[in-house]
Amino acid sequence: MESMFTPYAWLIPILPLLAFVVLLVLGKTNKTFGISFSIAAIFASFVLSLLIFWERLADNASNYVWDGWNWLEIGSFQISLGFEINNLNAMMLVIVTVVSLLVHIYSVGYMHDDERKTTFFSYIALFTFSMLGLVIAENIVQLFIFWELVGVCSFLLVGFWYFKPEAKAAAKKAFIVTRVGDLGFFIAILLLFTYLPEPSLSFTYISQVFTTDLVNQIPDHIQFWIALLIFVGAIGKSGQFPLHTWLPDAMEGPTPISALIHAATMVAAGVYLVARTYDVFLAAPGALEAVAIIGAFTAIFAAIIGVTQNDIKRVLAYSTVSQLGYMMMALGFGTKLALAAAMFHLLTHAFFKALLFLGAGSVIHSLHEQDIQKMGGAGRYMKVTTITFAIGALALSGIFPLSGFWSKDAILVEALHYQVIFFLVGSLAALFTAFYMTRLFCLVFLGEHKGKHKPHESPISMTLPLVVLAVLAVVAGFVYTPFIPWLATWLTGEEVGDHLSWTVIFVSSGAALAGIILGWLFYGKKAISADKVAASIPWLYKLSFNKFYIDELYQVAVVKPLKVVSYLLDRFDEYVVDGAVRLTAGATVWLGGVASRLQNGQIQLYVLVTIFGFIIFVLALIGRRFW
Amino acid sequence: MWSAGFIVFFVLSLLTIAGALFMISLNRVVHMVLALSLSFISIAGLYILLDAEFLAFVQVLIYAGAISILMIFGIMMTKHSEEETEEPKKPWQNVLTAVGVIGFFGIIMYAIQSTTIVTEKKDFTQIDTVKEIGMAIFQKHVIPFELISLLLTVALIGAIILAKREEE
Amino acid sequence: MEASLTSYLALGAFLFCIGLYGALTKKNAVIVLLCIELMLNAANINLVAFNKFSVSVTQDLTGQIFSLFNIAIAAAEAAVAVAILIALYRARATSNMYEINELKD
Amino acid sequence: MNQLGLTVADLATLAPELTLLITAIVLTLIDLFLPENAKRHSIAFLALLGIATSIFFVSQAFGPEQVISILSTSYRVDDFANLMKLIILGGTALIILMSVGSLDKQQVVHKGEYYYLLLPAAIGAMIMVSSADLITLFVGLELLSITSYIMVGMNKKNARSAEAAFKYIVQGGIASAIILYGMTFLYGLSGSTNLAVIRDAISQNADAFGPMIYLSLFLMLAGLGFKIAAAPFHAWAPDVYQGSPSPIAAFLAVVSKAAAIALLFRIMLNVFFYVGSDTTFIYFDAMLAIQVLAAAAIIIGNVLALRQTNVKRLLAYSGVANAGYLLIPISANGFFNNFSELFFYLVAYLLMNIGIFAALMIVSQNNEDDEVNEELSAFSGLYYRSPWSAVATVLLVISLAGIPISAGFTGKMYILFGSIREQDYWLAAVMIAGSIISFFYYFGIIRQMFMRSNEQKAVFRSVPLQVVLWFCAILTLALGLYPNLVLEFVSSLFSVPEDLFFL
Repeated sequence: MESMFTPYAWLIPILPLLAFVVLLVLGKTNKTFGISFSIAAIFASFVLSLLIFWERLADNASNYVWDGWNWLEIGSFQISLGFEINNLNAMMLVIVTVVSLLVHIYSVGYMHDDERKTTFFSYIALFTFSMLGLVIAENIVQLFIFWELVGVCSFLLVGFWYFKPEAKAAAKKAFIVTRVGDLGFFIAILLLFTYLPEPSLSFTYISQVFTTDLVNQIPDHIQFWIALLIFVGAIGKSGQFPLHTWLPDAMEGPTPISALIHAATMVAAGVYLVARTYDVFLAAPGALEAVAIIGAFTAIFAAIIGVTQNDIKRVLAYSTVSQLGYMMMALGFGTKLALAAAMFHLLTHAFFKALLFLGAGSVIHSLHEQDIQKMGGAGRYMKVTTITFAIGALALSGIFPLSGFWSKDAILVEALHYQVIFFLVGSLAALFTAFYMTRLFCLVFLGEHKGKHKPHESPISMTLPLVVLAVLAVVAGFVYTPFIPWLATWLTGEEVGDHLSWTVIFVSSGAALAGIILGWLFYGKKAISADKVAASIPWLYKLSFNKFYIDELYQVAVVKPLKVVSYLLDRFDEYVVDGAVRLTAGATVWLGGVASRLQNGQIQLYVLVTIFGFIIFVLALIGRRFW
Repeated sequence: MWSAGFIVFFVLSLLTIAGALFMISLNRVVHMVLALSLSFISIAGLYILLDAEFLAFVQVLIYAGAISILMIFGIMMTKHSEEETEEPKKPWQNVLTAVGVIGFFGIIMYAIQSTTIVTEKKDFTQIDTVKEIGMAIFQKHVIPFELISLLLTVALIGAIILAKREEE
Repeated sequence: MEASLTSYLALGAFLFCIGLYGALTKKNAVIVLLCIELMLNAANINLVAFNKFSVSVTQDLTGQIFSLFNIAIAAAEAAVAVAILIALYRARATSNMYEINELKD
Repeated sequence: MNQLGLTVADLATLAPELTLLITAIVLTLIDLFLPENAKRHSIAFLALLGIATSIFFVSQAFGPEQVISILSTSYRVDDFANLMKLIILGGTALIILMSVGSLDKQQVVHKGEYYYLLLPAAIGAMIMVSSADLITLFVGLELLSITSYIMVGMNKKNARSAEAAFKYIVQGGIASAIILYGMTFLYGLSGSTNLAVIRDAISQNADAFGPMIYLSLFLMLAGLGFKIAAAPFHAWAPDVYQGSPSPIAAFLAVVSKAAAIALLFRIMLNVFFYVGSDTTFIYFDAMLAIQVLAAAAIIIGNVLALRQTNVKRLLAYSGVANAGYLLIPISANGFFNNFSELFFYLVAYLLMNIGIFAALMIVSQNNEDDEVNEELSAFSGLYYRSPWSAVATVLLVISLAGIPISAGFTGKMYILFGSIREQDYWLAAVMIAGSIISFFYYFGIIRQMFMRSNEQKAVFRSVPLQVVLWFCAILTLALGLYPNLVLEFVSSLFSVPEDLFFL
């Protein structure tokens, strides 16, 4: 099929950029126009993405590459700015634009009373531009450029409410911690620059090298380091252990941002990066193993922490970390199918996690409260939010037939094929996931209303995106089921056989159900009057009669240990991971202090330092000739 | 046997060093300037020894004359009567400085001693050095020469505007 | 025995270092300026000595000319420095090196 | 017989400098005849006109078929010099423009002198980049330095200005003496002040001359390291920048540094290039020395900048770090890119630094009173006080921090890839670490602008300042997006054998 729209793919990021400029210029004077323009622009991007996606659906659509913008020449190396469209990033384009569009619409309601809302919209327009640029980047340097821009936008948006000290600190932390990852990524680029046989850094060429004999020109350990360092970049961006600490803190930003950046798109960039350079990883089994292990560890680790968090957004944040760990784990399995499964989970997760965040935003908007212990009974007043949130929670928990079920299933099938331990970890994480989501849902929506504000349903601009996302969260799973693995075929370009595994379906469904039941027993049941239940349903009465018994058992056997583990993990985060960062920073500052003491305003001391510098300099350089 | 030239060199360099050392160790500022003038004049003598008569002349005029006088002016204009004595307020810094400068000196001397340059002692008695210098300045070095004129003008203007008292 | 190139160079090095030492330790700002002049003089001794004991065979006087330029530059620098010192003295009433330290970290 | 040795044709090759000289003289006279209390804007604009004419003459000299070299290379017109002169003249022009709107606020009493003293400084810098003779080089250097000393002290109502000037002249004088002392050995070893003759002489006798070559090399490196404020020879910079009028601080940070870097580049690659033999690797040691210097500057500059609350001191330390980045191309072994790396980063550095100084002048003063606040807090809430200035400032800070898409990022990446190609991995690592540290303090400025809104004080409105700010900001962005704008220009002019080496 003739590509009609694909050559215009560059418009997809440019339109939000245009919106950014318009907002910048007109934002102050004409707020409504600026925001409308911004939404129109992102809508146009969305439509174009859909059209391109539709074009890609045709069989044998070849990858489209344009690299006409000759950016920088370094010796014989040529780095261009351009774009590439393939199935993988066509899908990403749709995800990013649709979530971004919905978040734009949602923000109209959510940020309605904020006087800096045009600033807010200009930031998210800039973010959307950067993210889309990242997705269609033609070479790895270009991807890095947008990667950094995305980080800057995240910094700005997390710190949007700069007057809150926590927001400021969180913004700084988000920026700094991800920089550590970026550094790894950058070194990987430098290694590629040094070791690639020919002077090109385009993805096409990289994958060509790593899939053919050319790879033998690169030493084995270098291949390993390239893959591993790319993964370090992904760790930073996707909030994997041990660089995940910024993500929960980043929840200080406005909620639509959490939905857009810290749930659906930017954090997925790490997963996308690994998928984009998958051929490099396939050439380095050691690195792949690291990906799988870190992913699995993050998945279970974050899920456990999520159980005891009390801030609604932090629960979701740890959940995001955990789910991203899932995707990473899948990528680590090193098969094309696993790649497809990871990307599939990225797709479904984008929808239901954005839904959950927006739903949480709706609750926060209504209750002016983020502590779930102080909430309750919101379900009665906010019907749409409650139902959509429930759908999201069920999808995340992996309940048949919602999208999360299928994508988790796809990953767990691969895990079972790979190594059983990963399958078990995945299932356990699924159990915890279902548990904390149930806990969250029960505490927020069920029970008695505790707050001062009387809850009210959010405006249509906020509920509409919820509904759309809920629909997507329900149906998105059907693109890749064990029976019709269409997505996998399309993404990998290989015919995918039947991968139905009843074991997986039973175990994962069982885990999810167990998590929900346990959660309900503990957090939901309290909401139901025991007497009333006892009177109406005899078998429930019996259950209720024994509730203290179960409670106690549960407290001793499950909750207490879990709380201890969770607490310990949390401390580990705070003292070990964050501590390492603080130590580095402290050492730098200390060094500065020492050097600064020489800067005491005395000219003669300055010159003396110079003379000693000179002597040391000379002795070191000449002296080494004699050793 | 020491030649006459060497004796003269010896005496002159002794005077030069003595002047410099006195400058370092004397207490009264005016004495320091005078000690250093002695150094400058002895250096002029060394120039004569090196067949650079014109330079010696300029040295006396500019260094021993103009610059020393300028410095004395500087002292007179910035001097309080009470702070005549110079006590080392920072002994540790002076010691460190001494160590540093001796190290520096060591490096220089090492380089000078261990480099073998085959040189030829040139005889300038046959040529009119003043004329040769003039010719060279106006032919080969006319650009730096013109720049020097600019530099002196700039310094003149600068010195005036910096030292001038501003009326409020 | 004749005075060799090395003796002149050594003299230059010695003067240079004395100048440096003085510039780094003297309390009076004017003396510091004078010490810098001494350092320039040391360089000039080198130049003139190198001009006399030259590796090149031509009878050129480049070293002496270089020294001449340096003397002119030194004079200009000294004038500007003294002017700055006077301005500073007006503002602060001090010419003590140790007290010129208001700008610092 | 031509007594002067300088023909009329030679004067034509000197046209850029002569234009400035004549302009300076004319301005002196105009200043003399202008009434005492008249505004000196006309002088500034005439000075700009002179610089424009000079740029025109420089552009006429682009790509000479044969390098013009007069008076036994005391003056050379090659494209290395021409390109550097563009930087010097462009920088000086921007600084004059910056000064026009703000000089009243800077408490500079002698406005006429202020403007026409900048021109000799520029001449000195141009001579430094355009000469291959030690005498001329040194005189040019001193012309630039002495003029700078004067200009630093021109803020006569402020005692700090005098202190800064005094500190600068004492340390600068010592540095000059050290450079001169180093130069004398080069003269002694070759009997000539001509760089080409020196190179021939010392490369033929590298073994015998070894120690003295080293001595001269290190002395000159120390002295020039001082002039470009590379650590550990940097201590003067923060104090002097803080005390001097802001445009002059920008001049020191950009034009002086560029000229001294160019001088170092020329001397290193001409005189010391491949000097040495199997037993004495003088050249390699020289390159290593520069690399060590670069690394020290990057680390010390960035680390010390972290602690600063005064913007000028912060920029001084950032300038130290940038001197380190600029030294890296000089030390690279391959000669295919290193001039364009250097030149591109110099252009980027010029734009972002002058721009940020303009931004500082906009926020540090205000129209109502004479209060000057040069602390970081001057930027606080700028986005709400003057959103446009804030946007431009963000562009500049992004570039300074080396975040894409900006000239600073492209320039740093270009240098970094260059050093990777030369396999100087440790240097690349230092550079990356340095730029990460630099994020912290640059983001301090951004935080102030966006994340604080304590005061509603209006910013200082001045059209020339805004022009400079936006000019720099937009060009920074443009060069980040399309670096070939500069790089193709350089590669179309610059040729290694003719412009870099005197073959």
